[in-house]
Amino acid sequence: MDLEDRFERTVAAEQRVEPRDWMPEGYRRTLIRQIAQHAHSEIIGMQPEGNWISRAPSLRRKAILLAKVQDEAGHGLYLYAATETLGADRGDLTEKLISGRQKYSSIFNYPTLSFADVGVIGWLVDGAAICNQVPLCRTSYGPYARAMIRICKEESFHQRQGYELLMTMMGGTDAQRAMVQESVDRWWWPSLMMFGPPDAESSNTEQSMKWRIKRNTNDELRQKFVDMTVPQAGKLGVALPDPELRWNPDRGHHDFGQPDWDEFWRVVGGNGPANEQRVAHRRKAHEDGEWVRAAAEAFSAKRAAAVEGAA
Amino acid sequence: MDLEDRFERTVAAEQRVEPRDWMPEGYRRTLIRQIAQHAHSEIIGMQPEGNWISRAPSLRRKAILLAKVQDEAGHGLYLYAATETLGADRGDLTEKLISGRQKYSSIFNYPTLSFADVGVIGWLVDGAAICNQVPLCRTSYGPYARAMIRICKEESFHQRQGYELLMTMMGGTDAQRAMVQESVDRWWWPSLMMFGPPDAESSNTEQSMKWRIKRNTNDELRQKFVDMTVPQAGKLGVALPDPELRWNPDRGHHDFGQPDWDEFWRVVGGNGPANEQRVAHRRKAHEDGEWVRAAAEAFSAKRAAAVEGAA
Amino acid sequence: RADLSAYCLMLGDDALVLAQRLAEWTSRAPELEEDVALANIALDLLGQARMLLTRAAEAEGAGRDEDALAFLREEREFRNVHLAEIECGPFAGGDFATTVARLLVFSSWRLAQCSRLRASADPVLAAVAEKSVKELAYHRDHAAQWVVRLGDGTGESHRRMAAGLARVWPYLDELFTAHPVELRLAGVAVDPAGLRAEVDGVLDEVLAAARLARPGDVPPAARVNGLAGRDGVHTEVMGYLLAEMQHLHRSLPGARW
Amino acid sequence: RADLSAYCLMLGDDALVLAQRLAEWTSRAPELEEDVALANIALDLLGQARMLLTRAAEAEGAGRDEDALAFLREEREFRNVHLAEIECGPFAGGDFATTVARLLVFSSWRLAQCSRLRASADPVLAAVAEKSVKELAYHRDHAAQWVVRLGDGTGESHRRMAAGLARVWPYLDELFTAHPVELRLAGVAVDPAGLRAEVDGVLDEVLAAARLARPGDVPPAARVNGLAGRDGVHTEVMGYLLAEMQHLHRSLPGARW
Repeated sequence: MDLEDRFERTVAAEQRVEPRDWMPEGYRRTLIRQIAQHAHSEIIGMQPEGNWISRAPSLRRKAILLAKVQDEAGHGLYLYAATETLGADRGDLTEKLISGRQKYSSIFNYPTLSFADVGVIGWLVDGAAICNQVPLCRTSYGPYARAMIRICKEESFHQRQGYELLMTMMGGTDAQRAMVQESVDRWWWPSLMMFGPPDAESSNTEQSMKWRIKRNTNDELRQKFVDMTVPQAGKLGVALPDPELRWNPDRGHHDFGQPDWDEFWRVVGGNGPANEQRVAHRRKAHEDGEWVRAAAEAFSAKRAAAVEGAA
Repeated sequence: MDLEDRFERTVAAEQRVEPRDWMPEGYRRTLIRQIAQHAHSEIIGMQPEGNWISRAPSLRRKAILLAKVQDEAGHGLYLYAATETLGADRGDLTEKLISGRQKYSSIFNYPTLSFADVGVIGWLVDGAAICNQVPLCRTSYGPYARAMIRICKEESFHQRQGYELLMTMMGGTDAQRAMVQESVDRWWWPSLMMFGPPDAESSNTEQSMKWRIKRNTNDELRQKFVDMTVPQAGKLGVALPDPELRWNPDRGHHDFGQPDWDEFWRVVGGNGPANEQRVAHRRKAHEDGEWVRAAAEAFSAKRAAAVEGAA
Repeated sequence: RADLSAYCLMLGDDALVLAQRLAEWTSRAPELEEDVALANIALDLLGQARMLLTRAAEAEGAGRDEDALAFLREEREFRNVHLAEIECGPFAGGDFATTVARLLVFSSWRLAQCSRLRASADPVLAAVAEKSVKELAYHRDHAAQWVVRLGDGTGESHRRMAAGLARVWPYLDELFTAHPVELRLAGVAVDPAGLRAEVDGVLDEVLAAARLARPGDVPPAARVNGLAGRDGVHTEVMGYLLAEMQHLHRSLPGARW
Repeated sequence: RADLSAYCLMLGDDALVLAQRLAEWTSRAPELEEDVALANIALDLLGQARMLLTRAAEAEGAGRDEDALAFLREEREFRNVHLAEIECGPFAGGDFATTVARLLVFSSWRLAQCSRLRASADPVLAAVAEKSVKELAYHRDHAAQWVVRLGDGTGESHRRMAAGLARVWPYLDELFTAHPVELRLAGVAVDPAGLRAEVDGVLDEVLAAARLARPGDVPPAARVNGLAGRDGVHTEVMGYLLAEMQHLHRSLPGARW
């Protein structure tokens, strides 16, 4: 019990647990699942935005978008690496993703239907992700916390780029302004769902809070996001599609409506607009690449054997 | 020799040989090859024009083009049927096409690079085809002659539609006029090549003439095409890219330059701009459809057996 | 009149977009006879689309014509159901079985719709429907024959046919979901909810003849914020379809074709 | 100056079109590391394209910018070599081996070209070349490593790598065929005919390390009336590439991005 004790004290003191340290099996398993889901989200998240690279309307926007989607692949790589420090295997996690046994953020099960979606994803989706992730920069597991610090920095950059795209579009033609508003209308509610179900319906929160791998409740983070976003929408000149949204001076926060939680559970349950498409896309890329990975492995083995032979 | 005699007399008298009639083996073989090549040309010819169906710039032109390409499939069907009256097998001829053992008109090994090509193919390529084919309406083999009559009628219709498209485009914007001229520049020489090599270099002509399955020499037909086309080009307002082209009052014909016959032989030999692509496209369609044809056959067999069983 | 125009766009876009998809088979069909047949069906649908878009433009009264509507609208303004736009072959996302599965469902549904539309208070719609009914009956029978042949052909064709049906089945629900425009146009439009029984009956009959089971417990394709094709909210493939279809027209503004 | 503009377009279009092709791999690469690497290479080429198109626009002096050149030219005005535009995967027409075969050939050639261009009399071209050389050396090495790994990997990878090389080999000849513009710009441009020995040397070395034979007697891809990419005469896939790339830009004239 000495080890467990030390672990508990480390965590309670807001110190970092490192790969070499002893940790409870439940902590390890929960972390692997959480980090893997986050990694999967980065990888699946490449698709909705990647959908517009070939059609980006200016070369500058094409470069920005391509670089952003590339960063997401990079984030996926850090995060899979963090799970490996916990003893997970990337190939195994990938299998779980493409067979539907592990989830990713449901927001990526919505389609991108106009170039404004690229901006709105940067603004709202990355914005919500940052609200979720900033507290994780202080999470108890060292490699995860360090990955999150780097990721949050890049996400903030992406968020500013998304917002800047929307600002530019709102300063363009009427058709562009309409495109932005239409996109905001589609993404607002799914963005609010990114914080997960209302606290009353959320499970597993308590233990994760205690382990410092979750640091705020869903509703706290959702409120923070809304309070942060409303003035940005005003500055942009778009309406947020919620008739209940208004400042509540008593609470010092905005009141707002609830997303359609039935829809949320349907999408989480696998029946969103693009769930099948996203997983099938990932599966195809993985399967089409099988012979390449096998070749790379065979080649390394041959070269290693040659070095061995020479030695 | 009675049979052969009768055949010779029938042909010499410009009467029709029918499938039930005796015919020399060489006549049968030559005809099968000639008609099959013509059928293959219709089928491969669907590709260069089909390339623009999805992108046709008006719904009317989309409908006209789709109907035209459909007619080509229909022509292929009549012609394969004509070869079957000679004992050939369509599956066998298709195998010869997709394995490169039988040829099709080399003109279809050129790419279609603008929508003007649709008009120019109608005007020049169909025009040249008609020059080649009209005499074949009086060819000695009955089923072939009847197929040619029907095909020539439809080809004339296509030719008028192509010319009308070009007329409309020439009456449009400068960009459209430039597009038409650029297309004419690319297709003029390959169109002249459609009549085959100069008579001096052409083989097998004599026997085919005697059998009435070829009725004019390559150079005669080429001259006829040029004489017919020059005034049409003038009316259209396009330049034909041949500095030697001029009216020769002594001959009562136009003088004109020679195409690049080295290029002709390269393309015939398999190395044109799109030879591989065209054959690969056809091969893929055939192979992808294998399971469908097998299913249709299995189904017919089952139903036939059921009828048999019930009887 | 805005509603009439919107309704004609819905019906016209269904036909236009499916014609565009079917024409992709040109020079790629499993046999030449089928190349001819699919082109015929595409041509019929294209013809229907042209009459309907022309009527939509007239009803709109803004000086646009069929080409302005086909080539100069943005994705969000297209009103076709998702079933028409999804990829069912010959390229990624399908094969010939998926194509005939889609065609069977689509033409059974559109035939039921046009049969009723013959009694539309709008004389143009009624006339278009009259003409369409004959064409659609042929399309449906053609598709049904293939579904039966493939369902009762070889092991492979049975498996592919079942997969093709499973692929298109989630898009059925949208066909019977009324858009407010359809409900407001009583007497002119058809309420698609009323077509379900007839279409289900046809499909059941064909599937039985094909020895195929009706796809089991398939949830309907999800909507986005409750919106789908009739609201102009499409799937990700739609943008690529339009890019290809519209690019040349948009590239030469003011051109005559 | 018209020649300088045309020359910058040639080099810029090569980079732009290949960047567009490479970006198709995004979210489709055989492993995540390769997704990152291919995106990096595409970004480098896109960066080169932007500088070169900007220079072309300046030299032209008609008030156009990089976006007008990328999005508002017609196919016939694009001056890239065919090697950049052909489909080498991830979609039809290729696979990862074909993609690295193209990348090896393209980057070896462009590296040889840019090495010499550092001495161009045009200071902007010289500066772009200076920057590009570093990037292209990385691209070439990356491609070479894959060619060696796949050539000397498994039986399947060897077979695919050989097929990939055979697919791109007919497009080599065009790379070394000078366009009149290149010949007229002595001192500013590089005569590509002079690059052949160097590029051949690189390719031979890589193929030897990969235990792959140089593709045998492959005739060069045919030209149309003697014309090819540098003259704006492309292959049939080019129109589809441009339709996708340009559609949105053309759909919203006057928009700000």
